[in-house]
Amino acid sequence: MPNKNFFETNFSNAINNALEIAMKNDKNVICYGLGVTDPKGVFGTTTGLEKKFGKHRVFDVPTSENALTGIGIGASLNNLRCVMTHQRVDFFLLAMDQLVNNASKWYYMYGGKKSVPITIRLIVGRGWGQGPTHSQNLQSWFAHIPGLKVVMPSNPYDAKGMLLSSIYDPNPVIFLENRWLHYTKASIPKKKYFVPINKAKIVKKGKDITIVSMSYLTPEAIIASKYLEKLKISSEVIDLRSIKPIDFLTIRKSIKKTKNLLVLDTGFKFCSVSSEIITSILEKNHKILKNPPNRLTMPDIPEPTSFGLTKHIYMTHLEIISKVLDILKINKKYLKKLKISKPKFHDVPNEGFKGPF
Amino acid sequence: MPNKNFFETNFSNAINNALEIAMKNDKNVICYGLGVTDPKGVFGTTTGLEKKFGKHRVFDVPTSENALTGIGIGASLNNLRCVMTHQRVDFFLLAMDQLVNNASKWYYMYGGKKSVPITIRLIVGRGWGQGPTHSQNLQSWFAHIPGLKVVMPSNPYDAKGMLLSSIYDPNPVIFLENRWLHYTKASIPKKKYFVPINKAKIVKKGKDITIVSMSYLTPEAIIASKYLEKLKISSEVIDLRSIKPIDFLTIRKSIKKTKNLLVLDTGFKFCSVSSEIITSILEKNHKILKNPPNRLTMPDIPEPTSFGLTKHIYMTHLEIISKVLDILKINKKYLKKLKISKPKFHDVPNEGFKGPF
Amino acid sequence: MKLNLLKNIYREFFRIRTIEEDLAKNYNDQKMRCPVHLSSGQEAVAAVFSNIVKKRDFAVSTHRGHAHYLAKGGNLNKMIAEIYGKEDGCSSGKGGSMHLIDLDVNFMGSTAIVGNSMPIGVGLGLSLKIKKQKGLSFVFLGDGAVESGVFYEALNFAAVKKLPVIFICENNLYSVYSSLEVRQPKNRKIYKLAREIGIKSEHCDGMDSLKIYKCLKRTISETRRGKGPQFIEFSTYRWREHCGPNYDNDIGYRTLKEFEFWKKKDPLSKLKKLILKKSPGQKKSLINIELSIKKEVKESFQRAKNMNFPKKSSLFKDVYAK
Amino acid sequence: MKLNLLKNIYREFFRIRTIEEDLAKNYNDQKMRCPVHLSSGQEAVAAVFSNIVKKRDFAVSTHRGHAHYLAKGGNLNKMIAEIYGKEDGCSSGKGGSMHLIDLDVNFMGSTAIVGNSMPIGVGLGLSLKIKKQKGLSFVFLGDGAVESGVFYEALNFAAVKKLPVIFICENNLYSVYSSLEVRQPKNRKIYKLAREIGIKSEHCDGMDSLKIYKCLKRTISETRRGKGPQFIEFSTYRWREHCGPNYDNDIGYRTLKEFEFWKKKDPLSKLKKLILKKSPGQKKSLINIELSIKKEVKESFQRAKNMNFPKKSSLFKDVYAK
Ligand SMILES: Cc1ncc(C[n+]2csc(CCOP(=O)(O)OP(=O)(O)O)c2C)c(N)n1
Ligand SMILES: Cc1ncc(C[n+]2csc(CCOP(=O)(O)OP(=O)(O)O)c2C)c(N)n1
Ligand SMILES: [Mg+2]
Ligand SMILES: [Mg+2]
Repeated sequence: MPNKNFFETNFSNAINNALEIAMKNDKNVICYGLGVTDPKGVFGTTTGLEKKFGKHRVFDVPTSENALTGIGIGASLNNLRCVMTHQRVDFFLLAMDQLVNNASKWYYMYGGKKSVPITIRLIVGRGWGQGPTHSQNLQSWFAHIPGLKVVMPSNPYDAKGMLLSSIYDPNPVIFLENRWLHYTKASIPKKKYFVPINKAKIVKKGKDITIVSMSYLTPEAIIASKYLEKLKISSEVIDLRSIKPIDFLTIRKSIKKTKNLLVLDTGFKFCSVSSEIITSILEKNHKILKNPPNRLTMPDIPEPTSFGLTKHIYMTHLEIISKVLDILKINKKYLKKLKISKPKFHDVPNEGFKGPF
Repeated sequence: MPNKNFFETNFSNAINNALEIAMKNDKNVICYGLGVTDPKGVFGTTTGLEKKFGKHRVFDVPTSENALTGIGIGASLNNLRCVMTHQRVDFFLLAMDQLVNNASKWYYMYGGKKSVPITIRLIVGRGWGQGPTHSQNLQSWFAHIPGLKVVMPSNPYDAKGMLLSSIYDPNPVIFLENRWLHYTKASIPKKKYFVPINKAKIVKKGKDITIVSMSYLTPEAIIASKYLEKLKISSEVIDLRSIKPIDFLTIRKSIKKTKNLLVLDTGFKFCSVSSEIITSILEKNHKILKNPPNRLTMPDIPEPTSFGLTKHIYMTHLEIISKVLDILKINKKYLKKLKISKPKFHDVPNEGFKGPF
Repeated sequence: MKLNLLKNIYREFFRIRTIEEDLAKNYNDQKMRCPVHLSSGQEAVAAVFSNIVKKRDFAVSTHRGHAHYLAKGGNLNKMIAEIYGKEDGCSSGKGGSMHLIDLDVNFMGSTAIVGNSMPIGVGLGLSLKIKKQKGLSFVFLGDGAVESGVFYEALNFAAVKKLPVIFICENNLYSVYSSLEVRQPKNRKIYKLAREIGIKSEHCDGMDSLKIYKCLKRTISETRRGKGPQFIEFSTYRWREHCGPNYDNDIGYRTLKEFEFWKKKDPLSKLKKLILKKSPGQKKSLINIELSIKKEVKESFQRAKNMNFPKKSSLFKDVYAK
Repeated sequence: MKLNLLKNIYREFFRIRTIEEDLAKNYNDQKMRCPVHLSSGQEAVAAVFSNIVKKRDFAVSTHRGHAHYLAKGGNLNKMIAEIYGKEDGCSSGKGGSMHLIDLDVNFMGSTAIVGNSMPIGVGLGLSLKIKKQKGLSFVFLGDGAVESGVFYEALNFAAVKKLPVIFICENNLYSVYSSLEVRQPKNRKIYKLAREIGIKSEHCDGMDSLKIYKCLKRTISETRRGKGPQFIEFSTYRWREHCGPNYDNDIGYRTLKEFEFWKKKDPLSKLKKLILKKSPGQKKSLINIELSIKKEVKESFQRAKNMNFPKKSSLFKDVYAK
């Protein structure tokens, strides 16, 4: 029997639901960004909000990414809570001055006088030829800057709970949504709830290896973990959820047990979250691992557009399984035995997806 | 007897000299940025160039950091070689769209048709209350982006040789100059010479510990190394010079010998060059170190303005020595024996410095 | 205007239209696996431009750049191959529809970030001036780009330095699904704004090939004679959805009435009528032009479909130039 | 104008001038260890503004923000302490001269990156409109900020949303050592540009307190009555070097003649003359005002010098709000 306190929904609707709850509970919450009131409602995440809360609180804007970030900061200084949305992370590169020189430092540089409770939703493009400037995963950049919080929920439950936490957090929070996760489904509570911005989640228990993961790689890691079970390899999957602050405690506890570490990162490799995790673990205890630490990331190249090229770099459970076997020095022939079939199209979130964006 | 092929100079004049040589040798080299033709000539680095090469090739500009980066890209597409200058890294945050979405990807995203040979000189502020938005060291950001090269020379010789390499490099190069290094002196060749953008330099040989360093921390590491000798500790100091690409070969070779590693980084810690170095070393061989790897960086806080606060975070040879003793588990009482005196003012590059900028 | 010129414009126009419409037709095969932004309806400016611009001139464009690439003389086969993600695409499959380039004709690049090719075009203009090269730099932009700070910075610099740059703004009233009123102040005239920034500037009907010709011809020849940068705002309208192959008059951000008002202005059929009125004997000739273009375009698609994807080894190639 | 008002303006003006000049005098002690950008010569706008603005109004400013902070009612002792890097500074020593704040009087911050407080002021204006709060948001800027894209984006948004924002541009002819001609097109009128962006806009002599008063009074009351954003460009001039305590007429970027031309306009002495002409009996009163200000300022410096630096523990405090 379905629980009447829960509802079946997808990630984008969970975002929409969180926004609705926040706006209903607090009239100081406002929501703006290119297209938030248009017929597509930013992949459905903002659909209906203008009607419910009025055009003063929910509005479309000019293509002025930098100023709009500053405008959000200014509004927040008068105690509004702004949720700003960008359809791609890449567009937000125009706003680094406002983000880094103002938002991230405001609280500190004026001696704790006034903080900037602004939530910046950034959608990460993936697949269907998004190409070099519509697919960047820049969590490592944001995480590098003191004063910012960075979250990357991997499922509808966390999406709602973390968006609510972000909106009520007194600091600027970068809320990264992978485009493909918008389609993922789950049954989540109807009511308001918060997922804290400092706790990773062990999404699968295990004892042979720790897989630290984020965003769309978490569902893949879970699938990988299940396949690995068939080979009697018990992996523990940790979904970071929060990239900054990062929950090193949970990671460390897990590694103490498994003595093996694979870090998955959706972004470029050099100077990344994956580098930070491995270094932070090993500088405390450099002998903790049985085998060398390892990481799977997007390669250090701009992402090409061609279907024929992305297919070589889009990571799924297959690459994760293969890497785990490498780390544990297990013969690759077992991989074949798993008979994992690749989906026909690596560049779509699901079979129904037909483009164009 | 002084060598007539060399001249005694400082870092900023070495930059000026490199620019002059490049502009004399190649009429396609141009040089622009806020203040390049003003009486101060960007700390002397551009003084006299306008007179020598004319106002078409050397010019002051509007405060339009983003467009000017794109303008440099465009000019370079017609085979000019632009050297753009910003008086502070922090101002360049306005230009991240042009840098990351255009310059870094241009060669790749058009299939290798046309590269962008632009050199971007960014001066890093330090001391005299530069504060949160005039002191950022963002090498880790730049290094994260595929397609960019990043250099941080630590002395006049490398400054000249690397600037010439940068100007003639067919790729966009971020050339980071620490403000304090402008005053450092050396005797350098008069003629044109190149320091390659992919080789670190062992500036002091040693066998007990490898200290990897960059920019203004290199002179400090050299001093530290000399003091450590008095304690019979032999440290090998590697000056990175080039941050991307990074010369892992030299680092690895050194660590193989010393089995100990301290990384110095002038920037924030989280997701930084220091994280990358430690992870990259240990993922190849996680048992190579005798003691845990360690790093000294600026703390993960915005840099405060007050003299009374920066004094606690400005790193010198003292902190480096102390950290080395920690790593090698040597009693700190030896530190006292060295009787190292701190300079009266931690916030100036030299005694003659009187502000205001 | 001479008949020959009119026919040349018609040829270019019909060709661009055919290509865009064939992209739309073929898109649902799911073989072009990248976003495409079609110009159908608003190609007149490009078609006319094509007959005035010189090969030595530079041009840069936007996400909606097919027409400009073609009008500048860009290679059709390479463009279609690029959109199909193929090895022989103009950007080797790495850039897709939004990143076109053809150095043989000085089309220096279209980019996918709103506004960010503008300073690049200005930089090209600067290089012309510094190198004392002949030629102009053309910068195509939409009405949405006008909201980006870089628009202003780019124009300001072009004005300060008096660069040989011509900005061609195609104001099609929309940025994605957003109408001008939520993005720009009421009564804003983009061309007047450009003028106040310091650039000679005017407005022109972008649905009338003759007016476009007159305007571009004068403007371009002025700038060629060293009169400095210029800005032209063309009123126009896109027929299909912002991104993708379909019509989207049903989703509610614009009215069918508005669409039909603009559709009726179709400058392609107007131009055809004009030619036939001027010289009814041209009917056959026009049909021949149309047939040969249709054939060319069809073959181009066929060829692109049969091409290879880039080799895996090219993935790590060209991150850095040597 | 009423004598009382004139005297109030004079008081404010004299106070700001005294503070800036005392900063210059004391700077060479090497105890203020941060860059300072003084307003000496161009304080008239701030002094008059101070007598019109209400406490509930917001204001933001730039690197050259002392005068605006003070004019908005900012606490003097806390400002001087901040410049000395002391614990009790308005930003607890973390921000220095370029990062001033006083929430008690709604001075919401001055920032060190050219142009980047402008959208913040616009956001404050937006919040007033959304919350239906009374009050205005004032944005101070220099002529250099006009070259930054964010200037244009901020004005555009204020115009689209008709926000209660007033932009006050102090055009002092220079950005650091760069004159307008290398930065903006010849014949550019900043106020006309703002007008074309969509904002009611005018120019005013910034060296004449009476004209400033008339202009600000009218503009502000219009915007208070809901007439939307406004922009005012004031012509003015800074006396001392761009950054630091000295004069720099010797280094060559401006002529002594120009400096003296502007110096002669000194609006402070002009105002004093005007008051005394109107009412010669005020001499004593003005002297008393001057003396008491001098005393206040002197004490403020004394106090700041004797204060403590922030504790080490505060270093890691306030990176994140709880
Ligand atoms: C900086 C940035 N913001 C947002 C987008 C998303 N976007 C893609 S096309 C477009 C519309 C731009 O409108 P306009 O310049 O009028 O061009 P049109 O599509 O009408 O040809 C937008 C907003 C983007 N690509 N870049
Ligand atoms: C984005 C940015 N670019 C450059 C600078 C360096 N800078 C500091 S003050 C200044 C002058 C700005 O001129 P203006 O706006 O006219 O103000 P004024 O100093 O004349 O009061 C400049 C260029 C900066 N702080 N920020
Ligand atoms: Mg448009
Ligand atoms: Mg100025």
